Amino acid sequence: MATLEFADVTMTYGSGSTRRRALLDVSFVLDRGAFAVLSGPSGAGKSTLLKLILAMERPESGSIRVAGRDIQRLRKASIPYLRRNVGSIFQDFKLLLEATPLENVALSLQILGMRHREAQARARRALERVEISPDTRRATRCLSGGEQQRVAIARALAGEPAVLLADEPTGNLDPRLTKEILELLAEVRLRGTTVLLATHDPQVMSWADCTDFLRLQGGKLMEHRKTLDGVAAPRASDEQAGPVLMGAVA
Amino acid sequence: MATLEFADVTMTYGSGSTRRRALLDVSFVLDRGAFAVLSGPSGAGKSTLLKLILAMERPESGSIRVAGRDIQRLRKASIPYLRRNVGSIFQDFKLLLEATPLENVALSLQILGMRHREAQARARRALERVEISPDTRRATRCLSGGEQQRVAIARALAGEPAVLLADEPTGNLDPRLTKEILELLAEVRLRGTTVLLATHDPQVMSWADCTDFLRLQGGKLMEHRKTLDGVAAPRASDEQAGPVLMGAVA
Amino acid sequence: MGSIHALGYVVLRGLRGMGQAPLVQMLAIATMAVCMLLLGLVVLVWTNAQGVVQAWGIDVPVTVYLADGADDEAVDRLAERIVALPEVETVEGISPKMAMARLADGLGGDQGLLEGIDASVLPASLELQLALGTPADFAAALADRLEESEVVDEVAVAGDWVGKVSTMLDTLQLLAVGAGILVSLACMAIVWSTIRLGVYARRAEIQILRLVGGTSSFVSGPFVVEGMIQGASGAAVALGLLYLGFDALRPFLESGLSLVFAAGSLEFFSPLGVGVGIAFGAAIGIAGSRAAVARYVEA
Amino acid sequence: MGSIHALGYVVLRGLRGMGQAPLVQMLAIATMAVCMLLLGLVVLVWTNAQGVVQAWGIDVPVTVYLADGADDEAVDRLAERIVALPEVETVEGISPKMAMARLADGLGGDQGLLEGIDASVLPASLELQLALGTPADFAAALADRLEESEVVDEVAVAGDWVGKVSTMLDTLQLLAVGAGILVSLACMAIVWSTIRLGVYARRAEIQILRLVGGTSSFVSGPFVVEGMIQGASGAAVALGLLYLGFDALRPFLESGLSLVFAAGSLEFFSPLGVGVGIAFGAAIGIAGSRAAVARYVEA
Ligand SMILES: Nc1ncnc2c1ncn2[C@@H]1O[C@H](COP(=O)(O)OP(=O)(O)OP(=O)(O)O)[C@@H](O)[C@H]1O
Ligand SMILES: Nc1ncnc2c1ncn2[C@@H]1O[C@H](COP(=O)(O)OP(=O)(O)OP(=O)(O)O)[C@@H](O)[C@H]1O
Ligand SMILES: [Mg+2]
Ligand SMILES: [Mg+2]
Repeated sequence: MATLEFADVTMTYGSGSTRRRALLDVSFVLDRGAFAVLSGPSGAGKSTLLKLILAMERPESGSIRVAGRDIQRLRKASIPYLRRNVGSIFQDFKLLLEATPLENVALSLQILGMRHREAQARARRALERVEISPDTRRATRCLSGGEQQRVAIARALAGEPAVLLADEPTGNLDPRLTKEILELLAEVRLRGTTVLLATHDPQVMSWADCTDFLRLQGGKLMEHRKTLDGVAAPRASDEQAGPVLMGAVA
Repeated sequence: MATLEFADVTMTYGSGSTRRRALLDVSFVLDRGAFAVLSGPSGAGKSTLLKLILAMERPESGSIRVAGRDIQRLRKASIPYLRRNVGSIFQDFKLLLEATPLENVALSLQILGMRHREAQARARRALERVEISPDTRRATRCLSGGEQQRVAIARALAGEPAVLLADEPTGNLDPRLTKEILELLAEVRLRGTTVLLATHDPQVMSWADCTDFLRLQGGKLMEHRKTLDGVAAPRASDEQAGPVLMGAVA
Repeated sequence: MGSIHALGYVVLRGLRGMGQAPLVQMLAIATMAVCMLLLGLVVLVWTNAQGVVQAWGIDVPVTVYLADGADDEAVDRLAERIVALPEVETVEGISPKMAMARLADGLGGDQGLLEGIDASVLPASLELQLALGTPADFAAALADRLEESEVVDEVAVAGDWVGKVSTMLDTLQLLAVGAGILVSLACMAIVWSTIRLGVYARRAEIQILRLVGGTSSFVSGPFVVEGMIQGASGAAVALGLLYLGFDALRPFLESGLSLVFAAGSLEFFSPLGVGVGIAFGAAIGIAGSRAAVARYVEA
Repeated sequence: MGSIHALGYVVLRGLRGMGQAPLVQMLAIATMAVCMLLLGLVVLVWTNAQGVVQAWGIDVPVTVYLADGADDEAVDRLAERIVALPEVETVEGISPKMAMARLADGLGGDQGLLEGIDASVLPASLELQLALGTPADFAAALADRLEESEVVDEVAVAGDWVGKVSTMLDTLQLLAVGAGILVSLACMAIVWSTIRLGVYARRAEIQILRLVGGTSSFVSGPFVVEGMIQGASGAAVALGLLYLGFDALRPFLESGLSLVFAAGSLEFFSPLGVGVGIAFGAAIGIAGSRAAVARYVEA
């Protein structure tokens, strides 16, 4: 069953002199419970692809279906309900910096419709899983880079979403924590969540127990490899070879 | 000649229930032209150590000397002049998101006292070195994560500072760019700049052509290894072994 | 989220948001209060001016001086004919003594001037009060007709300066309405900009809540609550200050006004008026915050 | 950075910062303008009231009514003795005719009242003008002494209502000064909070400039420039509006005032006063922005 479906999606940012094509004719399908790794060099369009799924940006052409629904057809008022089914770990975290970690996670659960008490309990468990003490009364602003990233992960996982988008979720984490997070994602996947993990870290690619391996370059999907529940280690040369023209900002 | 000197530095954040010790009795000396890698798991105190050098935080006890000057003795009005000698790549970039990349870099050069025209020319060169087009009229907010990180690197390098602090400077970059940036840092070092690079990425540690290898854990400096212009590859087990208690937020 | 649940949360969060930056809140409320004070002052002056003008505009507009030794019966008949006119409300006979007393009163303590003057030198008269809304030219026409009568010596139509002051007050009223509208608009702009700056400062928070699935009303709710409270508090503070000021100044103003006008009683807003004022503040706060938050909620 | 260089940069950046959010700037200026308008109004009313009170306070404070048939020579001697007193500025003899004319004048067009009254029924009098600043009890003491003279019938000390109005105006002046101070403080608070919110919204930018080595004056400079321009513009707009309003209302106010007071000419601020006002606005803007920015520059 397809949970996530891109059909000929093209996306352009800005207009006039700041116009910039970020994605070109991207098509792929991910099944329920898939664990996809989205790789590609800096500026390839990974974050853009994830933003489209969240309806943070609109494609220029093509169609995107999330859990069977065409998200371009969504009324504005329905977008929040789409997002409640899509957990996201953003590259820049997007945490409430003045709130505590617990508040960050519990609030997002309350938005999902959970009662205060249940939200608190679930948020605690989610934070503990990423080794953040739920009892800290510090503002999230006062956490280290990696700690903030873990709060963002906890928030995305706590809601048990149908789709989980993770944009470079371990860029600020050490190898031990990176491994643990990847294991968490694999666990989530087994509960039926479709996971889409964007990264350029070969280590993460090799550790991630993925079912699909996607490779973007210059906005084009160069590769979509299904790996039968196996490890889709990239060939190191894929990432490093040749001039990567789109790496430079035009 | 010592450019950077920590003597028994202890640092505690907050007070009361949010009190948290981040560094304990840290001492080390780095020579002019050193290239030091500062490793340690998430929450070990790496960013804190760098913040102390910039006088963004004050130590509880101990002394810190930058280029021979005790920075605790510095009058408030002198702190800007300290910072002009210390280039920094922050973990969260700290860029002016509404300004263009060129404005970001050129403005910091003008703060150093450079004339407008010279600052522009230098800023352009610095951006080109990190593969960002200086001509883009987009706000920095409209760049990808990795592109923003490269602008931050360009800003830090452009001023040719005496000390360069790099906090996880390649967390958002793909392997090819990571290697290039590390080569740039090595080059800078040969011009006499003392480089201090904080990272938990084993790949970066192994690629960095460092002279000193420092390892923090739970706020304590566990190791300071001089590597005679060689590569200080960490033993992988260093990073992953044992319970890392301080990784969890108390 | 259950909607009662959600409402509670939204209100609570609005209050907490205010608590986190009490100084900014206080300043916003103070800003509102100053604007509202201005607005309230204009409205208060206007309503009172209206009252004064009404009380005074119908006071002695037409005085019919009777001829010396006029026949009492003829005068009575004249008075009856006049009072029968629909535009005339009352007719009062003023004897020379009463006229003298009034003159003395008009001169205040400065009675020395009138010493030795016999009341009989002053003529008897009839004072007509015209109905409210009677056109100004009716009085003139009436005067012309009355002067034809034998028992009438002269008809004084509310004097020259009375007309001048009356036009002046009309113009002032117009100007006050204009000023009131301008001040209201300025108030709304200020409230809007205050809230907008507050919203702008928290735009990241708004974006985050939207990204984790908050509906636009959920996200903007706390700001709207905040705006409403700010507006209502601002209005309440303004009305309180206005009342204190009014109370302190009333005796002076009343005695000052009584020199010029017959009517001298000034009124503060009624409790209903105060309620309307506070509701108006709350409404401005809601409108301002909704407008301010809309832009960031959309993104 | 060369300091001229730096200054140019700071000013330019301040202007550019304003250009980036023109709506917010306009609102800030409008906020200022409303406050300044309020303040300007208070000052304007106060200065004019002072003028009116001065012009009027020394007008006919003491009237000495002469006894019927008083000896002219004795009256002259009395007048000389009075004018020799340091507290007395001028002494003027008023004949019954002059008194009558004045009375008619005071009653405006309502002359019918005085018809048939012979001027000789009014007493002759001396009008004394006391020097400015003469204590109120001096007039009473003088009256007592003068009444002992044979040629004097009665002494009227500026009447009852004159004293009342005078106290009232004194109190109003005090209240106006108090209100002026309160309004100034409120204005400063509003300006400060407006600028502060603006600074708060850009606190990240401030922190970044500090971290790359900007001195505190370099970083806060653009905000101070912005605050100064806002303050000066706000004051200029306020003064402009105030002038327009004043100009439109002056004829009405002057004729209204002339009913009550002898003096009737109202004055707007002098060019110097306008300059001082704009400078005051700029100063408030600078003070407000410095205070607002200080907190974030420190960090
Ligand atoms: N402003 C602050 N207030 C209170 N505690 C803080 C603050 N900043 C950091 N800490 C705490 O101090 C400890 C060290 O933080 P630091 O940012 O130095 O870690 P780090 O080594 O850079 O970690 P990471 O790799 O995750 O960035 C952490 O436990 C963190 O929670
Ligand atoms: N808001 C925007 N406006 C204009 N261009 C944008 C915007 N966001 C991204 N871009 C451009 O679109 C391209 C793709 O950006 P995207 O963020 O998707 O890259 P990415 O693959 O996530 O890169 P990274 O690994 O560096 O995060 C980049 O060249 C970027 O400069
Ligand atoms: Mg990205
Ligand atoms: Mg860190």
